[in-house]
Amino acid sequence: MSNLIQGKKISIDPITRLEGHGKIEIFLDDAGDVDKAYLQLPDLRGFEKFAEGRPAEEMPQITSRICGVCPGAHHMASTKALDALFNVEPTITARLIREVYYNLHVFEDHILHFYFLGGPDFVVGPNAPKQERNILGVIDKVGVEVGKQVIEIRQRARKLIDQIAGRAIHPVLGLPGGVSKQMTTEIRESLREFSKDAVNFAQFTLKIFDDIVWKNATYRDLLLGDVYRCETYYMGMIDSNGHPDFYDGNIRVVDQKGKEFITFEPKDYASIIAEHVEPWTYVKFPYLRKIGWKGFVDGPNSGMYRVAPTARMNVSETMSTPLAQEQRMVYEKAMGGKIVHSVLANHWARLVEVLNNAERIQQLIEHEAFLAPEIRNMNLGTPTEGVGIVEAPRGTLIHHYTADANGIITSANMIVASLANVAAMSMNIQSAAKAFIHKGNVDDGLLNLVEMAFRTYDPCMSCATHNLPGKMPLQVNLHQTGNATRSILRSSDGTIAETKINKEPNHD
Amino acid sequence: MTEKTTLFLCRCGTNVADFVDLEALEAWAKTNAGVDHVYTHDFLCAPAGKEFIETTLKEQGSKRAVMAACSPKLHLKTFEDCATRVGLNPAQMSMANIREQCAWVTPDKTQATLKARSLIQAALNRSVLQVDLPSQHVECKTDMVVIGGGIAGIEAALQAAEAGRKVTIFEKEISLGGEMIKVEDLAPMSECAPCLLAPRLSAIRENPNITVVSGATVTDVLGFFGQFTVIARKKARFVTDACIGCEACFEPCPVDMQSEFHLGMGTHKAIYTLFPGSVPSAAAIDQEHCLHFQGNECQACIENCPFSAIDFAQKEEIVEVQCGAVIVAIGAEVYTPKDLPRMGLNGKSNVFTYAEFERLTCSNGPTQAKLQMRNGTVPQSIAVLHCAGSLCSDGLSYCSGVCCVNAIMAGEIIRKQIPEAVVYNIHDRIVFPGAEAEHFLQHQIQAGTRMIACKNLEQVKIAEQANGKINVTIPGQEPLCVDMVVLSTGFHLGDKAKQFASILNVELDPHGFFKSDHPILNSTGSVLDGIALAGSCLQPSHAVQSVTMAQAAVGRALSRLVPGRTIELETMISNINPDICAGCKMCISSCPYKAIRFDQEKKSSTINEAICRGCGTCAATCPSNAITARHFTNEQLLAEVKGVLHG
Amino acid sequence: MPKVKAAIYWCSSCGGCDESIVDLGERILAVRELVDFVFWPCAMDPKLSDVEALADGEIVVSLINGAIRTSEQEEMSKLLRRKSQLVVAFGSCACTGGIPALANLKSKASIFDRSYLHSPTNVNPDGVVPMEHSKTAEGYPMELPAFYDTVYQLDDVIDVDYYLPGCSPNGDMVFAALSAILSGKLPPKGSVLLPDVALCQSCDRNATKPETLTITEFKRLIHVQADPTQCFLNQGILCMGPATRSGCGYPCIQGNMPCTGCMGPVGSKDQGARMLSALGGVMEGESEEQIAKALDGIPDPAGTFYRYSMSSSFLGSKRKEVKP
Amino acid sequence: MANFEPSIVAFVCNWCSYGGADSAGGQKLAYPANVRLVRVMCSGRIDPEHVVAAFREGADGVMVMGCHPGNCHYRNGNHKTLRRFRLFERMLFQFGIDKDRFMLEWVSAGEGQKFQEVTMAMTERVRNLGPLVISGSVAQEISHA
Repeated sequence: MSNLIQGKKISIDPITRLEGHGKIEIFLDDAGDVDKAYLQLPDLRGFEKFAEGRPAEEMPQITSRICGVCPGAHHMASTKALDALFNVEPTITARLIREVYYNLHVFEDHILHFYFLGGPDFVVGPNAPKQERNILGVIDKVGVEVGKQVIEIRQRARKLIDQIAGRAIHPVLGLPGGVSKQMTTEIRESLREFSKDAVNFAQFTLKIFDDIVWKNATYRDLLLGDVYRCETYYMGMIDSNGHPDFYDGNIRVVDQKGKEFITFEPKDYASIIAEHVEPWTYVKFPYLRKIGWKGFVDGPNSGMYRVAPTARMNVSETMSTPLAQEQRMVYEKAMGGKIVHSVLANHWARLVEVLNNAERIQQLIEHEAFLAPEIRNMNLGTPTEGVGIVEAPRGTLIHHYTADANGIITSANMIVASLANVAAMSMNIQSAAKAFIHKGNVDDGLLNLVEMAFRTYDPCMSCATHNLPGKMPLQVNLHQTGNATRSILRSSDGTIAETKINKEPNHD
Repeated sequence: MTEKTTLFLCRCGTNVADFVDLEALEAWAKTNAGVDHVYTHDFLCAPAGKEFIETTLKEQGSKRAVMAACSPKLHLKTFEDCATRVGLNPAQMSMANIREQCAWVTPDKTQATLKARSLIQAALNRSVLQVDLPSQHVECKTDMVVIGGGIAGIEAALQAAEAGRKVTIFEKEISLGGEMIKVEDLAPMSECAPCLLAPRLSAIRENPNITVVSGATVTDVLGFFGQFTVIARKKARFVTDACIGCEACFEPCPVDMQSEFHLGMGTHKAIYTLFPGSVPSAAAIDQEHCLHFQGNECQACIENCPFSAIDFAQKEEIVEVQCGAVIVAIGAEVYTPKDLPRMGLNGKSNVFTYAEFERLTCSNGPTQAKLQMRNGTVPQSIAVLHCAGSLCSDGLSYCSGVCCVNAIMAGEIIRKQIPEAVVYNIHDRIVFPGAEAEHFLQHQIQAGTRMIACKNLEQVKIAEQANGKINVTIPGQEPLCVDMVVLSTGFHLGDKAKQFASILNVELDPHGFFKSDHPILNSTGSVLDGIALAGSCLQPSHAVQSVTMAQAAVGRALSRLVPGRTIELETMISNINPDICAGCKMCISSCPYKAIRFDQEKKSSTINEAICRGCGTCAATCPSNAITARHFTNEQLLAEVKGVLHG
Repeated sequence: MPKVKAAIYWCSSCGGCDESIVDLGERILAVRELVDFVFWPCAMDPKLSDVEALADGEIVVSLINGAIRTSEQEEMSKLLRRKSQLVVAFGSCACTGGIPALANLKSKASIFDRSYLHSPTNVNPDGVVPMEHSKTAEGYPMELPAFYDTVYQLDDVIDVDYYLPGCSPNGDMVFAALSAILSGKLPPKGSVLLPDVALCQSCDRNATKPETLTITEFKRLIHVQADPTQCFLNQGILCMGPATRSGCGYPCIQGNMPCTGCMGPVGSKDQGARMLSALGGVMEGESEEQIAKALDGIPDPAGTFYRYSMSSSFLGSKRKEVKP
Repeated sequence: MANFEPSIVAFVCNWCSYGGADSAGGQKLAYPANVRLVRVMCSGRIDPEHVVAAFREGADGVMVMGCHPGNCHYRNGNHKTLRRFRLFERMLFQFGIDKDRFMLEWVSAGEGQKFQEVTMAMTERVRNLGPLVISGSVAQEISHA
């Protein structure tokens, strides 16, 4: 690689194996080392605006189209926002059905990430050739038998979701004050069988993580190392006795030391969280209003906070179910204490949650009201304003609506899980780039290690810009002032090739 | 080479030529791709014009023609006939209305010519897409259906049967007779209605051409003149035709119930007939009151019936009858002003309506014709109030025209039983036309009826006193204190009858009666060809008027429904493509004529081409565009829109 | 038999369509035997450069999902069109605009205003909004794709061979479509790879719909609890089934919620006009007041009748002069 | 837009409103040439898709006319028209098309004068609104990207 001269730019466009469209721009200083790196999300759909004028009861099915990978999260947050908007308490049966559905959804979505999207970086290895770093590579690594099991457990989960919520991609069960469909004994029977196997499968996956990732020195160093570490605030939902809960509870924020910064109720989110706008990306950057936006820096006086599995662990003490709590202690002991800053730890925390989901389903379906016919509380108040918050697989998800007396949406505001992590991702990408790019030398390891910085968050760019459509594979463009940009291409067989792109990006 | 269209431009003398530059249009047409020949003519509709059209079409061998002339409502038929004469299907002739809708309404000649051009272009665009519409004929049915079994219905049935036609009478009660059977002293000659009706009722019973369907509610009248289908729901009677009405079962029956026939002033058993000699003669069991239907084991009627005619298992049936014409004779209802406080009518005081008075003075009535007050005693003084609830702001706004003669008759009926009774008639204007009328009125006055004129009947107040006497205050006159008051009330169409009008799609006039097609020329016809109207459903009528109207209605139907004569079916009908139709059934309820049925096996809907009138509402309703409205398809209409906008 | 080169790409979408392919379960393994995904950003790492490196027409079939909202999506679609023999508009967004096309009821300015300027949580004193060409705080030049005024469907920007509507298409539909393409037994160009009949034909509740279906008032689901056995329209609850293509197996109705029309129209391009016209045919109400009261039960006709097909109707597909 | 000449398509039913137009002709009651009629048998046949097609083909205003409720030649075709197009009007507004660009009117065969009045009123209304500009066609938008 020739020695690159002053004012270089590296574009990684697009980033792959995530949900949504992303691009990374890396700018080199004179010496060819990394000066700045930015994660750019180049699209917008405008859900918040075209929600206006829609009947409130249609929002759960409209907003689930913000993300096809976690439609259940938006559907549930939206449904809870409608409960608040119409000032109606869901019946106990409705709440049970919603929680069973939602735990099923998080369970299969977490598995999708570990085995299909982010996990391959680990399971197959960060510098394995690109065409192996996907589900098929994972199957080769863990064996076809396990691969079949993975596909089968996910299919069973999605079959059950079809029966409870009509369909897995874009469910239909949520209504203000309840759900649309009553449960049957057959569904409960298959849920019993399923949750038993799910608990085993979760423990089995944790064992895989232990064998393949934790027991492998290089991965452990990455896990514990500083490259993927940044010390931000953490936010997550906790139930009344402090356990992390996906469906309901208050939101707690802890600082870098793990000390509680604030716990707030969903309706007060806007006084706690603010969003910062940059001209070069369609995504907005949420931060803690009281501390303020200080740019892409971590530390106690930067309002940046993170969500997602590690965050949920950091804000809570213990898990709500026994087996998961055991695994949490193993995780905390290994990661050195309660507060964990390593980004890659998300993979592990995510698997602890998978176990928690499976156990929660077992508990919920045994409740005697689960099969009752009272699935809706019909006395709705006149709608005014309502906030609904759930923990999406990728973190705290907020829906906030106002409506007129006729129940027509007059305004909508949504803060999406991955949104909070985008700023942190940019930091991680920048630190990874700085760690691996010297003197303008570019190698394949860089590309993947940089991508790992964002993949671990299991980011959902569609959610991030709720907003955001798909994306393109990774391609690095080296911008050299004064003449043609050199494009370093990582093609499908992993070879690196260089071509000239005559399109001269303007520098005005 | 796409088949082109021959264009004819009509000067219509000066009507078009003066306002539209036909020469320019002819020049334009010659350059128009869609036109193979264009001709201009003075009067296309005149014999010479028609001759010219036919020879031109023959010589050119044209497949279709556009006539840029006057309104299709005027001469489309004329030009269609020309087409038929040269072997072209009438659907191949289309018109551009460049006279009424262009020349006559667009003073500026250039604008008129431009508009004419666009209308012609629209017609050209459309004509290329028009397909032949095969004409279909079907033999007209000559049988008849009569709805309503009163005097008018009875007369109509007998007259039609007389001409050898099969007749079905649908009657909602359990027997024919209607309002008239309840009257014993038909004004003005006090003829006895049951006596008049008895021979006609038995004539109907004996006549093989006439079928009586009693306890029937007509739910649908489908089709059109010459091709009607009448569907009715026949209530279960629980007594078979073996019953001859011998009344052996009446006495043993343990249940008494209020009699509607006697307006609640008498009772009958749960098994009953309306009156002796009813047609059909069989009795009927009232399901609400009969103990058997409340789980009780009572078998009283079965044990006492010599003909074992009781059948508790009878079910409601659907009766469907095909016919060529329908005679509607459902009569009108007595107007009972019970919600007018000034009438003092509460069913307890000695204030009666004339209908109740008739019941009390009729031998088939509850008191075997003995006029008596609530407590059974004989009244000595009676006041008869004319226009009770009529011609007043809170009642009927019109004069029914038949109640005055009854009110005057009341005196005669009373005096026949109670010679010494004092009868007052409180009246405003007396409506009692005819040579005989004045004589009859003077006769009653001499016989003792005291006429009390009052210019403001709406102010008359009737109030029961503590002692049961009735106080009648009359503006400008001395108040009366009498034993009994009879309210001479008018007639109106009840809600059920109005609902029936919507089933028939017969319009109602502002006063709520059925509206004739034309008050003078076709008073017994309705807007719907083939559906005739007779009797009080048109306007309150004396028996004589009802009979005459019935005869007129049947006469008209017979003159047009000649056996062997055919009817042309509508050609511009819609049809459903079964491959696209998903069976969503939305077209069915949108059809005004109920011409669409759902086919259970094929799981798709089909249109009955004999009933469809071609309105096209179903084509606009079909959510998957599976229905094509012949001659007004979406493609044709779109082609016209393009023509008028870009022409 | 050499593997068929295929590509899957997502424009303005939510990822649900890609998820529906991942959802094929074991069948994904069978498909993998026949198909070599040369480009599937959601699940595989092959790159844009790989696509550009391919010869024109080397990709046998591209499944493109998502609507066209920005210039980049249009350019990517045109690139894939050039490189592919067959292009399938995959999912409702690509076929008829989908949920993103609801934005056609609003103006671009109002969308930017709500997203970046006036919202309860935006802190944006200098009124910064994303721009096609901008600079970072540190002065580095950055580019963003242009954000169109109107959301278009795929065949507005490129020639489309086949359509597979659905939001998102279920596994069976996807597998059937892929098998048809791989087997080469394909219907004429431009057709939809699904039956040309409305949902009512397959829906088991249709039998409960009487022939005399008449609706006196439309009931919203916030006011009524739906009977799980009865046809929704017969309960006065608006169901888009009659004007929506069959083939999805009506999962929403089995979840006891009415169909919202994601499979797009059948027999016409204008789903909204078809449903509106059909409802007009079966509604009760003679007087203006009765009709107004009945119509109040449909507070959002545009959003309901064109929930997924705004781009395929003339009214909803192009910017209008009046900015609501 | 004083000198703008709008094109207006009027869908009319054969029995009543088309007759109304003829009787306006018979009485020589002139009305703007902008209004061009398309005849159907019953106003119940007029489909919102036809109205949308008219707008698409360049109409600046569209009228739908039928018999007065209660007098429909086909019993109640016009009731369906009333329901359809009251709902259609509510939707037009959401699409940002001015309500005045659509008019639903009942004209009987004898009401030549009323036919003149409504067509003149409609032409005036649409003239004031100016042409229906549907900006932002694909070609136009792409070029500036």
